[in-house]
Formats: sequence, structure tokens, C-alpha cells
Amino acid sequence: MGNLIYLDHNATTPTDPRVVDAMLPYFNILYGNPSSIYSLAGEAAKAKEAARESVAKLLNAKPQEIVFTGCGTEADNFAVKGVAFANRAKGNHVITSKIEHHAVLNACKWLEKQGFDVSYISVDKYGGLDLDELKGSITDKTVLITIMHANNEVGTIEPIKEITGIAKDNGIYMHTDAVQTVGKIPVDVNELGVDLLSLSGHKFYGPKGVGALFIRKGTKIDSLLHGGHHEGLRRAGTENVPGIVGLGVACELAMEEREEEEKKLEALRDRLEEGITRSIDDVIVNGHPKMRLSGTLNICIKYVEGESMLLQLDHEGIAASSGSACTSGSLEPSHVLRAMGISPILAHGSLRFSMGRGNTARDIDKVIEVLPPIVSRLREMSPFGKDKEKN
Amino acid sequence: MGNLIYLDHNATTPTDPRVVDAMLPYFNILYGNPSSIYSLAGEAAKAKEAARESVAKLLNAKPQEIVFTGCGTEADNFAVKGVAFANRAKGNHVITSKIEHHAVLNACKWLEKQGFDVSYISVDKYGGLDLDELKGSITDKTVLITIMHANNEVGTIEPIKEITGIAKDNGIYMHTDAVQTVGKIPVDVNELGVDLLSLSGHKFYGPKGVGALFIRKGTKIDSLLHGGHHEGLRRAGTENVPGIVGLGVACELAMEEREEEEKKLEALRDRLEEGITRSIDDVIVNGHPKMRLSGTLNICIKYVEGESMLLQLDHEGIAASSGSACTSGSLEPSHVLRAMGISPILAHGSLRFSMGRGNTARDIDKVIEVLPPIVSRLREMSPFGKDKEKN
Amino acid sequence: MMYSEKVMEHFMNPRNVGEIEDADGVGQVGNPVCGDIMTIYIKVKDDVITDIKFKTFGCGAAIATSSMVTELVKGKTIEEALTITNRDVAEELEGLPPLKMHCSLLAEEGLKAAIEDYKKKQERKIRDSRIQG
Amino acid sequence: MMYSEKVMEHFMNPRNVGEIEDADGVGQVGNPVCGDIMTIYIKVKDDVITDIKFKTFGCGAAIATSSMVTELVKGKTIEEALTITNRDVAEELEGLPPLKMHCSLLAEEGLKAAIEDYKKKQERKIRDSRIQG
Ligand SMILES: Cc1ncc(COP(=O)(O)O)c(C=O)c1O
Ligand SMILES: Cc1ncc(COP(=O)(O)O)c(C=O)c1O
Repeated sequence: MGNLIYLDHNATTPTDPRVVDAMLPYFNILYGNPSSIYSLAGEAAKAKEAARESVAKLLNAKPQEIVFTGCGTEADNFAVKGVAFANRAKGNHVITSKIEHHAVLNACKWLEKQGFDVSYISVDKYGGLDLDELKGSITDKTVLITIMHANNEVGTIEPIKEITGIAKDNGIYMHTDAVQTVGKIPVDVNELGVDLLSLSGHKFYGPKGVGALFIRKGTKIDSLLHGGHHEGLRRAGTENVPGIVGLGVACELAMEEREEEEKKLEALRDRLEEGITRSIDDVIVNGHPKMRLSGTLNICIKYVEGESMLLQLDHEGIAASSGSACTSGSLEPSHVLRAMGISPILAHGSLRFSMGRGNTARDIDKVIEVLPPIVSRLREMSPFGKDKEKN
Repeated sequence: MGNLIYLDHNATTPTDPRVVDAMLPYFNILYGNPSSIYSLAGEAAKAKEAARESVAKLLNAKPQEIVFTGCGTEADNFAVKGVAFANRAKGNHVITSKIEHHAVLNACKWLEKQGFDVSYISVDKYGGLDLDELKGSITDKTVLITIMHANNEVGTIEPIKEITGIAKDNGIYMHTDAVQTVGKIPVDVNELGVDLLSLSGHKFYGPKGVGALFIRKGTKIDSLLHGGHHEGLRRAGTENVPGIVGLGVACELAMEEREEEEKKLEALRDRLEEGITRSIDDVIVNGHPKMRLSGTLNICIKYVEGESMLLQLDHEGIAASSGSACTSGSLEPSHVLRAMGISPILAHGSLRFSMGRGNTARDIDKVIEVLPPIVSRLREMSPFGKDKEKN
Repeated sequence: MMYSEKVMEHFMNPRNVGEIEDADGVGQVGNPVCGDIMTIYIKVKDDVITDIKFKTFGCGAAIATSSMVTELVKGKTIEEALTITNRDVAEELEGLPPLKMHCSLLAEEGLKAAIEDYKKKQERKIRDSRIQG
Repeated sequence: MMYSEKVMEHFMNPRNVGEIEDADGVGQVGNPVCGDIMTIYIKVKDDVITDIKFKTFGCGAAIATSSMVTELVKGKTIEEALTITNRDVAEELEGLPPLKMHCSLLAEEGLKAAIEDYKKKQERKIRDSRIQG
């Protein structure tokens, strides 16, 4: 994969070599099970607690409020199902949005099967949550509001602070899926006011297979994984010590490097946006113009389908993604773009470029160079076009 | 941890260096998200499917019947809760044993809170399941029997084949927690006849943070982690590719080396058992004399408490474990020893030595050398003793 | 890569792309929600498909199957063309991922739609010539 | 290691292990289910604890707190000894893990039980001497 230009950091990031180095001793030198009492285990336990402190520090939380999980999806399922089940006596209503990641959406769908009611709040054309609809959907049975911090497809950042205010006024727990924001923009659980917050290591140069859930002290929540006495009885399972150590280091690196990185990514993103919209006709930029992740560019290119563009980009050594149904296991194009009012066929022509730590202006320029001819070639094959507009 | 004698392989194992080597490229060279469509992702997906084949081969299952999870506990929770919820229309009764790992026991306890009935079947003094009690507890509402393949504390191997026969006769799904047997003794899902089987990577020289659940084709089961289209829609979450690759290699190594290793471990175990019972009075060996994991020795040493022995062993550079409450977060001594009819105070004096790949006869001899003086010293401090027997 | 080399080859260098202005039959199939739309144009002479072209909006598999079906059919009689199934197309492409089998179905359907259109037009011509005659 | 160096030092080299044959007071506390049983023996002269010994079945913390409490108390008056709390014992040991704080309570309770036994015996002695007198 020598000269690959990787522009899919919202899907996953390469693990930072400094993270891997920190993990290595915990595979077969300090391999003890942290729950055991001998010295070897003590080393593992100490490393785990140090990582917990790093995660807590990044979020401005207390270490005891951090529970390690196996991925972002587990953190989301834990938060959503855990709060719903633990507070069922109070009510059976949950509020979320139409543009959540499937980890939250499908956890909610499962709750519906278990007798819960779920409200899926709309978004505007930029992907911003409809706060009035949110307010109107609250009932005295609402136990949880779960709204993502930033959307993974279009990068729109949601007004979590306002939503938390609404939740607080109504005595409702507030969870945010911050899988796409932790390590990328400032995430402060007290500033945001949330009760629960999910993150995933591999989205910010930590390893795959580890995530965390922030649970504010006093929050009533059921476990998702029941078993041994791990993680203060909140998440059972022998701890993935190397993964947890890696997550801790990823958090430390984020604290040191995030701010500068954010500026760099914004410059790259703007360069790409400007270059593509200048050189290709009929391109629509998705997401909020300002309240958007600095490294995310999502566009719809009319008359062509996303997967075919991705394959040709891949042929040129460029990795990106699309909201086309053809790139996922599903049959519908991106639920996020659809919720933003974009037609199915236009949604099929979406491309997402997500920049990261290793990218340079040269990478961006290569995309600007190769994408236009790819698009013209595919448009020549397309039964649509300006003259026969069907979009 | 230079000269550590590690005898706690049932708690966790060091990751085999060959496993770590195989994992490394997937951290930051072949780091693609396997769900994406570009070549980088294809490499990750290919590696993941190769690992799935290795796991399947070890278990004599089909690759499509293997679902990767984040740990053994997740596999157990997935199996128990997933089958219970998916088959609730048929019935709300689950059968398990009193000596299961807490991953199964506490999943069952949680099911009870959700309105399920659970029967906890007794065991005999060796830890063998009471098959008559099992048969007698079946009702027309029973949807799942979950019995562990071998017990983690005492090593007793349960008659899974017979139990599966009973389950089949009654049209009940059968799950076995094989976390302690996979890689150690032959585990063949067709020979055993089970519908579901859990395993965990770090128990047989694979990495922590990855496990798997075998789900026989046609088994009705709910997901535990809902979200994206991963693992054939059965387990959501970006796949821990390095971990999965590591698990695959651990399975391959097990296929090659297990048989010889089993013999070696049995010899070491017998040497240790013989040495300890010869040099220390009032020692009871726990578990089945024959139907027992070859690398597990569990003993009760009268008049002394387990943690204090472990600390002194640790001081001598030996890592082992105990069923004493003082070594866990709980207040009760081992539920397994208690279910076998052992008194609380005797259970507090239990020690478990679990041998593994790196151990030698010299390790064993060191234990035989240092344990007797440790026991006498502690017995001198003890208010109990032969004369004032209170055990 | 989830696609075979053959699929990629046809996707990168599709045969018979385009429209036929005076086509004898035109078929459009697909569904914008699923993201695949295929239009097939045929020229027929003495019951033989002498020319065929396609325009496709869709994924790699959709474009490759479009290309392959046009190649398979060119020069064949209508009758022969009608025996071609989506499995034939997929096989000629050295296989398709399970999730993409529906694209090969699209190719089969697109071809059939074009032939049907051709037949309808023929019937109409015959009818018209009767009326004239 | 979850224990402080001080705990480990007392655990590995406990002070005042043993029994006092003609003890003036003996206290046994603990609970076999929880796995800690402690017996404390004291010798008292002119209200001063002149000797103290213990026997403990229990974890590292139980043994270390037993050892520490005996050291703290030796040479103190009964009144002084009664002011010693489990927190004092834990502090002298440079802390205990939260899950092990109950062991320090055991030490406090063991000492108090021994003193109570001593007082009861004293009362009985006084009563006996009154009856005799
Ligand atoms: C029998 C048994 N089942 C389940 C587990 C749980 O596995 P893990 O700790 O990998 O979640 C263990 C080990 O802890 C075990 O020994
Ligand atoms: C917003 C968001 N939430 C949750 C997840 C799930 O995280 P993971 O794949 O680590 O389980 C993702 C990424 O896949 C995401 O982008």
C-alpha cells in the first residue's frame, strides 16, 4: 500500500506508531490479568488506570467516570440500552435523531421491539437537529436523549450544549455519541453537560477493539456485559490491556497535537472543497458550512454513482468513501443524506473525503487532479445528465 | 518480570510472539476498515476471513458460523441473552449450572430481572453436573441450556455431549462456554453437538480483546451489539482486525501444538500435585480426578488463607490464583468450590496453579520447594490448626 | 478487492458504452433508490443483434455486467440472447460478490427489456403495415 | 502490587505473632465466610498493655493490620488503646486498598474485644474478691 492516499479517516485511522510501541510490552511481557493480585497483574492494572486517567483528562472527566469497552458500538449500545433498561420504571421513551450512527439507531430499534417508544428527530438541510421538534417530543416518560456530537458522514456538529440544557430542564439523561469528535475538536463533558459520552479508539489513531463510555457519577445504568468484577462492576470481561494502554496514549497525543492538527485539516479540507467545486460541475457540498468537522468533506456529484467513483479513485491510489447503498450492505442510500432532504439518486452520488494526521496538500492536489476525469468518464456512461435531468 | 514463574494461565496467557508478529501489519500498514471497498480495506477483510477460517477449522465449524466478539464475556452474554430474547415467544426458561463463570451466571441473573426463570443445576463433589437434576428441570418453556465445557477454577470437564443429547431430545438450544477448553483439549462443535460455543483469545496465547461465538446455522438469536453491517449483521462494531488476525494465528498454533502440549501440561500438573500433597499435610485436591483440564491444579490447604499464600508466592516470583474472597472484589469465597460442597473457610484456603506453554519441570520444582515453608509460616500465625480444627 | 479481475477489467474499460440514435429497441431498468439504472439500446437485423450499447448509472458491478452482457449478446440472434441469464453474466465475469448478484440480474432484465421493446415495435410496424396495406 | 510497602513489610515480617498462655484478655473476631478470623491476646499490668500477641487467618491486609495494631498498642494504657481506630491502623500502614478497609476494622474490633474480655475478667475478679472478702 506504498503510495496510498488515505482519505477515509472517519471510517478508521492507522494506529499511531507511538501507540503501537506503547502497547507492545503488554502482549507478552506485562501480560498479567489486571484482576489478579501478583506483581505482574499489578503492572497491568497500573497501566490500565494510567490510561483511564488520560482518557478522563482529555474529556475533563473523573477517572472513575470512564468505563472501557470493546468498541464505539459497544459504548453506544451500553449507554442507550443500559439507561433505558435501568430507568424503565420511570418511563419507556427515548429520543434520538434521524442521522445517528447505526450503533445508536439500531440499539433504539431493538428497544422498540422490547416495548420502548423512540422518537427520531428530524434535521435541517445542513444536518442540524430540529430543536423545536426535540422539545415537542419530550413526555413524562422520556428517560434518555441520545444525539451524536458530530455526524460521521457529513461532519455537522450538533448543538449538544443546548440539547443537554433541554434534557436537564426535564430531568432526562443525556448521551452523546462523540466517536467522531473525540481527538478532533474539544470535547469537555462538563462544558457539554452530558451524562454519558461514547468514544472509539480507532477513530483517532488508537487501536481497533477498544472504546470507552463516560458515565457521570450517579447515572442509573444497567451493564451490557455481565460477568466478573471488572471496571467497577460496570463492564465485565478480561480487560484488553494493550488496547486500553493504546487508547490512553492516543488520548495523550490528541491533547498535545489536536489543536494544531485541526487547523491543518481545515486548510486541507478547504483546499479540496475549493478544488473540486472549481473543476467539476454540478457538485453539492453537504453538511453545515461552519459547524462542521474540520477534516470532513462530503459532496454529491450529480449523474454518477459513488461506488464507481471510489473504485476509480482506488485505482489511482486514493481511498475515500460514499453514502451510496452500493458501498454498504444495505439497499438504501445514506439515511443521513436522505434525512437532510437529498434525493436517493443524488445520495448515491455522494463522496466523503476525511482527512487525517498523515495527509498533505500534495494528497489533496492529487485528488483534484484525478477526480474530474473520473467523473467525466462516468458521466459519459451515465443515462442521466444535464439534458435528461432526473435527479 | 525476568524470572517470573507464571502459573495462572487460566486467568490469561501471554500472547504468543508469533501471534503478535502476525498482528503488527494490521495496526498501521493494512489498517483499512474491512467494510470499506478500496484495496486497503480488501486486505483487512481478507485477513479477517482467513482468521475466521482458522477458528472454524479448529472447532470443525463452518466459517459462516463464527462471529467475532470483543471477549469471552461478550460471547457468553451474546449467546445467553441473544437466544433468550430471540426465543421469548416460545418460552422464558433457561437452564445453567451453579459453577458457571460469572459471564454466564450474571447474564442469567440479569435475565431473571427481565422476567425469565433460570434453573441453576447442582454439581457433585468433583464439580460434575447433576444430569438428573438437569433433566428434571426442563419444562416446555425451556429455550436454552448453557453449561460450560470445563470449569476455569477446578478444571472439571462437563459431559457436554450427553447434555446436548438431552437438549436435542427436548428441542432446546444448547450453548457451552468453552473459554477454558478451546486450544487445550479437542473441541469439535459437531462431536459436542452444541448450537452455540464461546471462546476467548487470551486464554490460549491469542490477544486480549477478542473472542468468538460459534452459532450453528439456523439458530435463532438476537444481536447483543446492534449497529452497522458487520459480521453478517450479527455483531456490529468496526472489527478489531489485528485482534482477529491474532486469534486466527492462535487457533492455527493450537491445531499444530495442542496435542503435545496437553501431554506436557499433564505431566507438569501431576508432578506438582504429587509434590505438594507429599510435602504438605492437610491438602485436598479439587476437581475431577480424571475428567479434568491437564494444566489445572486446584487445591485447598487447611488452616491458611489463599491471598496470603499468593502474596508470599509472588514474593518468590510465582504467580498463581485462589478462590478466596480476598482475591476478588466479592465477599464470598469461590461459588464453584462452595457448589462442590467445600466449606467457606476451606474454600478461602484454595490455590489454583494453571500451567501453560512456557512452563518447565524446574518451575514446578520451585513451587514444591517454596510452598511448604510458606504454608508452615502462615499456619503458625493461624488461630486454626489440627488441635483446634474449625474447618 | 471484493471484485474479480475480470469485473475490474470490464469496469475500467467497459465495452459498448453509448447510445444508438436509431435503436430498434431500448430498455431501461433499475430503481433510483437502489442506485442502479441501466439503459440498453439494440440494433437488430434479420433477427440478429448487430449492435448493442448501454448507459449505466451504478456501481462497479452494474457497469461491468452491462459491459459483459453487451459483449455476450452482440452478433447473437434474439432467441439466443433471450437464453442468457444473470448467472451466465456473473460466470463470465468470474463471479460477483453475493451482495452484487442483483446487478447481474439488472443486466439480464435490461437486455430483455430492450428486446421486448424491439418486439413491440416490430408488432406495431407489422400492424401499421397491415393498416397501410 | 496493590499494597503499600509498609503493609507488605508487616505482612512478610509480622510483629507479635503467637498466643499468650495466661492472657488477661482474649478477643476473637471475624467471619469464616469472609475469610478473616483474628484472635488477640493481651497482658495488662496497672492498666497498661504490657504484652500483646495475635493469631490471624486472613489475607495480607488482615495479617498486616493485626501486626500493626499490636505494635501501636503495646505499652499503652487501656484508655489510650481504646482511642485507636481502624483509620489509625490503616494510616500507619500507609493506606489500604478500599476493598481491604474492612480488615483494619477487624484489627480495631479484635483489640476492643480483647480489652472487653479483660474488663469482664477484672469485674469478675473484683466480684469474686468481694464475695471472698
Ligand atoms: C470459563 C470462562 N468463561 C468466560 C470467561 C470470560 O472471558 P473473558 O475474560 O475473555 O471475557 C472466562 C475467563 O475469564 C472463563 O474462564
Ligand atoms: C458516529 C459513530 N458512532 C459510532 C461508531 C461505531 O464505532 P465502532 O465502529 O468503533 O464500533 C462510528 C464508527 O463506526 C461512528 O462514526
